[in-house]
Amino acid sequence: MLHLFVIFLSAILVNNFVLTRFLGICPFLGVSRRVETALGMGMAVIFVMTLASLVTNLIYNLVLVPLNLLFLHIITFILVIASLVQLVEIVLEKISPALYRALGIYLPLITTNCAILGLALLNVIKGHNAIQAIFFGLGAGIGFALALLIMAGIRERLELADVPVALQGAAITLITAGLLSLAFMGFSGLVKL
Amino acid sequence: MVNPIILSVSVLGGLGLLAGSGLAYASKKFVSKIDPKVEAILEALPRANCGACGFAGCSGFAKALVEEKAQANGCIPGGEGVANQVASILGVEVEVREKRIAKILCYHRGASQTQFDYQGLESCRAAALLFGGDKACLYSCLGLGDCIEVCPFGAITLIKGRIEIDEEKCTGCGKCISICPKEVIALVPEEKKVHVLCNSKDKGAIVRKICKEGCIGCGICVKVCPEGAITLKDNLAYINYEKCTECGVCVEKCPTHVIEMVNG
Amino acid sequence: MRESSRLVIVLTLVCLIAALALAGVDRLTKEPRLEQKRLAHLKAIRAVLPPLDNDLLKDKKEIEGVTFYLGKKEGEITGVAFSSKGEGYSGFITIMMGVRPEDDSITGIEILEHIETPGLGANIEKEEFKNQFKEKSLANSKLVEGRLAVKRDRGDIDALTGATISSRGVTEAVDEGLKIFLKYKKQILVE
Amino acid sequence: MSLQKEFTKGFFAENPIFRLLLGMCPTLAVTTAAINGVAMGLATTVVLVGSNCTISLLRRLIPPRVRIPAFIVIIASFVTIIDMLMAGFFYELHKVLGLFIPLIVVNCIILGRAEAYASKNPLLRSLIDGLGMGLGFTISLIVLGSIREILGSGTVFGFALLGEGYPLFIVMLLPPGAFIVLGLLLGLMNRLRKA
Amino acid sequence: MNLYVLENINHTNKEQKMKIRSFRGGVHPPEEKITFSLPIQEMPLLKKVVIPLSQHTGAPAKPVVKVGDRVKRGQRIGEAQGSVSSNIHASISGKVVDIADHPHPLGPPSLAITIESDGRDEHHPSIKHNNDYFRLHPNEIREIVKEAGIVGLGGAAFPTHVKLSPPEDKWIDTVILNGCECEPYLTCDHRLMIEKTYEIIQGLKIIAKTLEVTSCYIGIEKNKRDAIRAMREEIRNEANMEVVPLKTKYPQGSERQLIEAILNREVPSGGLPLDVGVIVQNVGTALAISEAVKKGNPLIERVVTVTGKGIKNPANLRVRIGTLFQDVIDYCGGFRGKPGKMIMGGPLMGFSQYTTQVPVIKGTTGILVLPEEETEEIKERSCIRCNRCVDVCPMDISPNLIAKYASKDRFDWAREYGALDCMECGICAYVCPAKIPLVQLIKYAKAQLTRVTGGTGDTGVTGG
Amino acid sequence: MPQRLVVSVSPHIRIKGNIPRMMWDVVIALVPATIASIYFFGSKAIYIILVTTFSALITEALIQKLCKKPVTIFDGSAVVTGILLAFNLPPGIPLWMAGVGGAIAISIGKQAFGGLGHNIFNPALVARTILLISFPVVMTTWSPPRFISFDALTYATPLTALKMDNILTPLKDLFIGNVGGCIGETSALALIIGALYLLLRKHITWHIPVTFIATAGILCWLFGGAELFRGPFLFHVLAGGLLLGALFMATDPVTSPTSRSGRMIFGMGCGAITALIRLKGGPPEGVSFSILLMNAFAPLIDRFIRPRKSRVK
Ligand SMILES: Cc1cc2nc3c(=O)[nH]c(=O)nc-3n(C[C@H](O)[C@H](O)[C@H](O)COP(=O)(O)O)c2cc1C
Ligand SMILES: Cc1cc2nc3c(=O)[nH]c(=O)nc-3n(C[C@H](O)[C@H](O)[C@H](O)COP(=O)(O)O)c2cc1C
Ligand SMILES: Cc1cc2nc3c(=O)[nH]c(=O)nc-3n(C[C@H](O)[C@H](O)[C@H](O)COP(=O)(O)O)c2cc1C
Ligand SMILES: Cc1cc2nc3c(=O)[nH]c(=O)nc-3n(C[C@H](O)[C@H](O)[C@H](O)CO)c2cc1C
Ligand code: SF4
Ligand code: SF4
Ligand code: SF4
Ligand code: SF4
Ligand code: FES
Repeated sequence: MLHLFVIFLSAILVNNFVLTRFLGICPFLGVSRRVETALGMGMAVIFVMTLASLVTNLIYNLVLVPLNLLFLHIITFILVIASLVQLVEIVLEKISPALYRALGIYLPLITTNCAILGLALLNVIKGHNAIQAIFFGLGAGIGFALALLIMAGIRERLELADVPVALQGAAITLITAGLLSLAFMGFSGLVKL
Repeated sequence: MVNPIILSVSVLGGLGLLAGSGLAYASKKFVSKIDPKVEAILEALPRANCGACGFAGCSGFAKALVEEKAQANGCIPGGEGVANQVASILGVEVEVREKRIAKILCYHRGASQTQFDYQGLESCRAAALLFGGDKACLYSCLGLGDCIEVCPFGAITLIKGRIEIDEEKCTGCGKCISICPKEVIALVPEEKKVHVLCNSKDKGAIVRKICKEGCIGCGICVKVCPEGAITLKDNLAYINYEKCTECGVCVEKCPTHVIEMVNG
Repeated sequence: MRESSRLVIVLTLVCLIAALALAGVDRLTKEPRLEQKRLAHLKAIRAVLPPLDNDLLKDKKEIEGVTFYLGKKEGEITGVAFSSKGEGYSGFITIMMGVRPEDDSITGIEILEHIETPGLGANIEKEEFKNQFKEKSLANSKLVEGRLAVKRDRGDIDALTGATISSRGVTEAVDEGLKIFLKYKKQILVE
Repeated sequence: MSLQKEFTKGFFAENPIFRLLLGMCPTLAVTTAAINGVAMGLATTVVLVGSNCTISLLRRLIPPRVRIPAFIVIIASFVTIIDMLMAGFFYELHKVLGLFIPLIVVNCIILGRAEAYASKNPLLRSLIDGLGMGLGFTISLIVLGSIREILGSGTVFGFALLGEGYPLFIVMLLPPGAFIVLGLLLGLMNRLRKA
Repeated sequence: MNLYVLENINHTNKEQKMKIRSFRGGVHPPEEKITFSLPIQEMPLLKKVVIPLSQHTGAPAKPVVKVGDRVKRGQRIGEAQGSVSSNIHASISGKVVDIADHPHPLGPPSLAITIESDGRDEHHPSIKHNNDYFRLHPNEIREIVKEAGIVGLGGAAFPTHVKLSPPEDKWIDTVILNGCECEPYLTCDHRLMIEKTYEIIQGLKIIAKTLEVTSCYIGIEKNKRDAIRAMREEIRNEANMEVVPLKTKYPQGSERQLIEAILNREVPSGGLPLDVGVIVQNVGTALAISEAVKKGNPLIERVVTVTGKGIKNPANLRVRIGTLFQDVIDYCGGFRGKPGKMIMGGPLMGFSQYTTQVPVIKGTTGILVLPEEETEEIKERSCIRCNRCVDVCPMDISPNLIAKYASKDRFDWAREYGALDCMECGICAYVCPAKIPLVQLIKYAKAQLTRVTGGTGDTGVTGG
Repeated sequence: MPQRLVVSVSPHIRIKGNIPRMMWDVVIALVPATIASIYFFGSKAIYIILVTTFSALITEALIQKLCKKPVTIFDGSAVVTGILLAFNLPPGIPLWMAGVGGAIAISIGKQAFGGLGHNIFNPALVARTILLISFPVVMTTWSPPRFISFDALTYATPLTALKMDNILTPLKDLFIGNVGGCIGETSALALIIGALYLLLRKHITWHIPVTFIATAGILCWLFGGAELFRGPFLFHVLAGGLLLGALFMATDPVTSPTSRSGRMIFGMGCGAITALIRLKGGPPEGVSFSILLMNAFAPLIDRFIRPRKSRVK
């Protein structure tokens, strides 16, 4: 149990996907302009990451490993993730149109993003079992959402700031991300993996 | 152990089969729902779903484009090519007509005396809320440059305290006109050279008191214009650009030299 | 319907071709990849053992999940290499260590895996740091409560400045390793 | 556009990192040293060229609706191949770049170029486009990697540049340094472009 | 000044026993009430008055006289147009010499009627005492108030007859007389409450009768001890009236804050006092109503506090509407030193003027002249988010953010943060250490917002 | 026209205070701690303070010139940043490093975001943290204060002593400041005197300091001991940079939330993270990191906790 908690906490704070592992930087930069969007995207990411972490882990351990087809893992993961996201989209639209409107629109963004494929691959590298994969995915998703939300809050404020012209836009966003990641370094050594 | 080649081929083939049929099914099911315009734009977009446009994926961006909430050049990976394609799909066809440019109809952009010391925001729109601005002439340019900020083409500049519009850079988009609180900017045909550079609808006597360069509504230009192109309304002369032949008589005769001949 | 079936066929075909290509490349590179992995591992083992002339891949023993590699010179066991773990700053530090059976002293250590901070804890990879463990044994070291310890904890291992925790981690791994070795020494050494 | 321009556009005008802000993850993650930048850049270039060519060849055969899945499969195959080759022949580098080799699959540059360019252009142009973009990417990685390596480790491509005793800015090797240096570089590029 | 402070101290003990009520936010700027002990003086008759046709909230009045006409004091010269508007009356007898644009204290020059005095000051025959006034039907009172051109004298000049005619579906249960006079410098209401106590209470009774309400409050800041005493004395036999001493704090006199302090009711955002069953009237307005109903006098004069360090002899003056500021200032001995700013109203909400040729209008509570040294432009700096403006804002909005969004032309965001709720009381800008012109930015945002809803231009905000 | 008058929008009177005055007040409030630092660490403390301050001022002037903005180095804010940065540096730091710190604080921490009032993170702490992870050895090597009979070259701060060696420093020394640590953080007494002045001048409110210190102290008391409720409460309050951070750095108005309740959340967050890092984390001290982290949250706190009437979609 403790180990699961460590995996979870580590993925949020210590080894935050965006800020220390550099995964999913593109959507992090792209979708952090408004807090509302960041919130929607964050929720969608948490959901899909948890699900994808589990599913890819199962496929890896129950299909690829027994069949000795490890070299197909990249291609399988990406296809599985893409189909999964599509499936979630369709199912969500059917069972909860409200939720679909709130989160569904962010789903396509998630398909091709480092964070989610990275998650699947890290599960392999770390040799997680299915339960660990769930906690890892959940933690990674929450960590991503957290970083996204903080960044969106800051960027809304930065719109009012007199940022030097040359630094406006992506440049100041990256510098801010740097300082954010600096602050997150305070969590280094908090839990050990 | 089965031959790994056969195995991998069958696994991946199976996956492809599955995904393909799933997509085929989905495309049948959902095809009618999408706005054809969105669909067309989506076709043009890279569909990398990278989020660089700030929207939720390519389809979000496409929707926003159709709803005119986004700019055609918003897709970063797509670059210029995609931007052009998108623009043509959206059908923002530019009407071809004679080019018009913006002109500030105030000779010295505030030749009028000022009547008080204004303290506050450096913004024409804010300053105009206080007695209409610090100029004695109620129709004068205030010179605080809201138009400079709003011009997307950087065509307006402040030169020696006077607002100037660069005719080369101005595209006639009209943004400055809608922002100017004093309504002192107008669009004029680019090739026309003669303009009345005053906006004052005050009576001549008042204008004489407060501004050395204002139109006093004396009507001399109306009389001398051989084409009958000038009319007087609200104590101010107006040129009918269709009739004006740029002969320059009015420019010569105007007692306050408020009619200007560009490059002349 | 034609359209739909075309979708399916094309995608299946693409997948098939991809699978073929991948399987081919996999087969081609399988050997080199395994070889590399082995080599990397062997390099570390060689580094911690005294010069040897036997085939390490053959002379190894697995006892309770730990693999012991026996380094031999002219048939004589001159060193035993195995890996051990200690807790560092950000996570576990895995080391490969070699022990001389004669006096149970260390012939060398290598850092296999760690996620310590670059420039700080990561300096445990530096030779100066690793070399200080050579010739150390539980018998000839200053033990604190029966364990190897860094100077700060009144032991005699020099810690890296600013990275006491990582140094403690390596020290812990070495200490554990020495104890494991002693525990299984008999089993390891019997042929 | 001339072929030559097609080739060089990725270097500056449409540089994937500094202008298009694509593929940020590997850019930030692997550039602790210049050599990593070279390796990552070249690996990406190979995938880019390979997938661009394949897709350009197949562009008439693939129906629009399965374009994306088909492209992904193609790209993923190339990436897997590169991954296996590197593991087999450049073990050390492969270990350093680690996770980020497989992640080339989702690097937006690749799918972006495939969709925006290769699926609409003939083979030669697609090849040149891929090569140019890939090299632009590589150059940027090398620049970033060199800066971080010099300041953080005092070396470039492993050669000691600054003398012993020169203080090293370890932050440069850490995540904050990556973000900040890239941000400042972007600012510099913006300024240069204006000037 | 000293005397005044002493009086304050003497009463502190008794004060503690009274429950002092107030509202959240607000500040207590230096009071500077240098004219508090000066009795109201009558301004002598002048040669000329200029009476603007727009002196009130709502549509300007329509002139009903022509140039050359002879008019008598109290004669109607402008007729209300539309439902929210007010009649205008001649304030002296004489000849109409001009009907033209004239400088106006609140904006660009606007239409005004200039009357030259004939020196006789004859009143118009329509002005008649009504000894039976207590038998009047509410509707008759409303008609009289409307006819007399009475508007709120607290500053906003909202036509009073409109306020006295609440819509059928609104239930009014309380009238509050506003005797706060919270602005620094101003003392006209203070003097009125002492000198015209009886008439003010008469006016209050008339209002109460008109609206058929039973509970009346008179809110007075506790720094006006003598006024509280006088009012208490006057109403000692009235069961349904109460004098409520209030904390001396700006903007205690603003009606929302007054209602919150006295009744603990909150007027909803965008709502009116009548939404919570209350009508607030200034004490001067009550006096004017009493004058109109009892004596038939239309609103042709008001009390103006002429004050500030830039005035030779500060005074509380009863002034005819239309008197030029120049004449008032001359009567008070002219400027002392070089004037920097001349303000109509108090220093926190008043309007600075550029010319002494503007006339006193119905909403002129004071003429404040600040010497040059008090009007030096202060350097503006960046907002450091110290939050003082938010802490003092009685409307609980975020002036700093509204101002920031306004300065970036993001007006819809300015609205989100409450721009339209701002009553422009000015204390946010007063306390701001960065000297940001918060009120100007907010006013600007409001102006742009109303323009935007009018359908012009975009708001400069993009989606995404 | 007889007179030329000034016309502006109301209000026509303003309070006397202004931003430079506020900043210089903070400088005054830092004087007791400065004196304490010189008393305990000698002239080295003066040099460090001077170097960081001048480097901050010069950087500010240079960047403002470069960006063609008005140069505002006399508004005191860069001086505050400089002094507070110096307070966060160990006495043994090489002066060039302190200078680099000052430059980083102003360039990356402040001017990159647009200068005074626009920065998201506390500039002094940005610099201190970058220095900390860049030069960890130097930044965690402590020389002892002058009045301690201790002959070792390196000396632990109370917190490292507790964390690494399990030694509890006497409270009296902590309160007076006769302990190792950054030059400005050691004397609780001097810091409290300065903070009282700021409170009196209404430049700070009690909300952040009280919630910050209380949360950190209580959590350390709860979990900092061998068993629950056995942690050394006062020790944790007085040790390390908690007082300096809570009184002077978390209260920086620019980087903290604006509403009162927002500030209390901010303070509690800082306190909780500080305690977490102190008790469980890697770095021995968590105040800088906790303030930086909460700085990042400040915009969100402000967005969701607003004065009543401002509502955001
Ligand atoms: C961001 C950061 C990273 C750190 N990384 C390590 C590390 O990898 N290994 C380590 O032993 N200490 C690391 N530390 C330092 C520890 O927090 C602690 O201060 C140090 O181990 C104490 O050792 P000392 O007594 O030798 O200075 C790090 C500190 C920070 C702030
Ligand atoms: C459009 C409008 C309609 C109003 N209608 C009424 C009304 O029906 N009854 C009323 O008592 N007050 C009414 N008021 C007046 C306000 O309650 C208030 O007295 C006036 O705006 C001046 O308030 P102030 O001096 O506090 O600014 C109205 C005001 C406005 C702007
Ligand atoms: C900030 C502010 C301060 C005000 N101060 C006073 C005041 O001191 N006395 C007063 O009678 N009205 C004051 N008012 C006007 C009142 O809100 C309200 O409009 C008035 O009392 C209504 O009465 P009236 O219509 O008779 O003028 C103030 C309004 C505002 C917005
Ligand atoms: C109460 C108060 C505390 C301050 N604390 C800091 C601080 O911790 N760090 C800093 O760089 N500046 C501080 N400043 C100065 C100023 O706010 C700072 O330079 C801005 O963050 C720069 O925009 C403080 C100012 C005040 C009024
Ligand atoms: S916006 Fe109008 S008034 Fe202002 S400077 Fe431009 S032209 Fe003049
Ligand atoms: S805003 Fe448009 S019309 Fe005005 S000057 Fe600029 S380009 Fe011309
Ligand atoms: S925002 Fe408006 S209501 Fe609030 S204090 Fe400022 S002026 Fe007054
Ligand atoms: S009072 Fe001034 S400096 Fe303070 S928050 Fe408000 S606007 Fe900003
Ligand atoms: S490279 Fe785009 S999300 Fe990682």
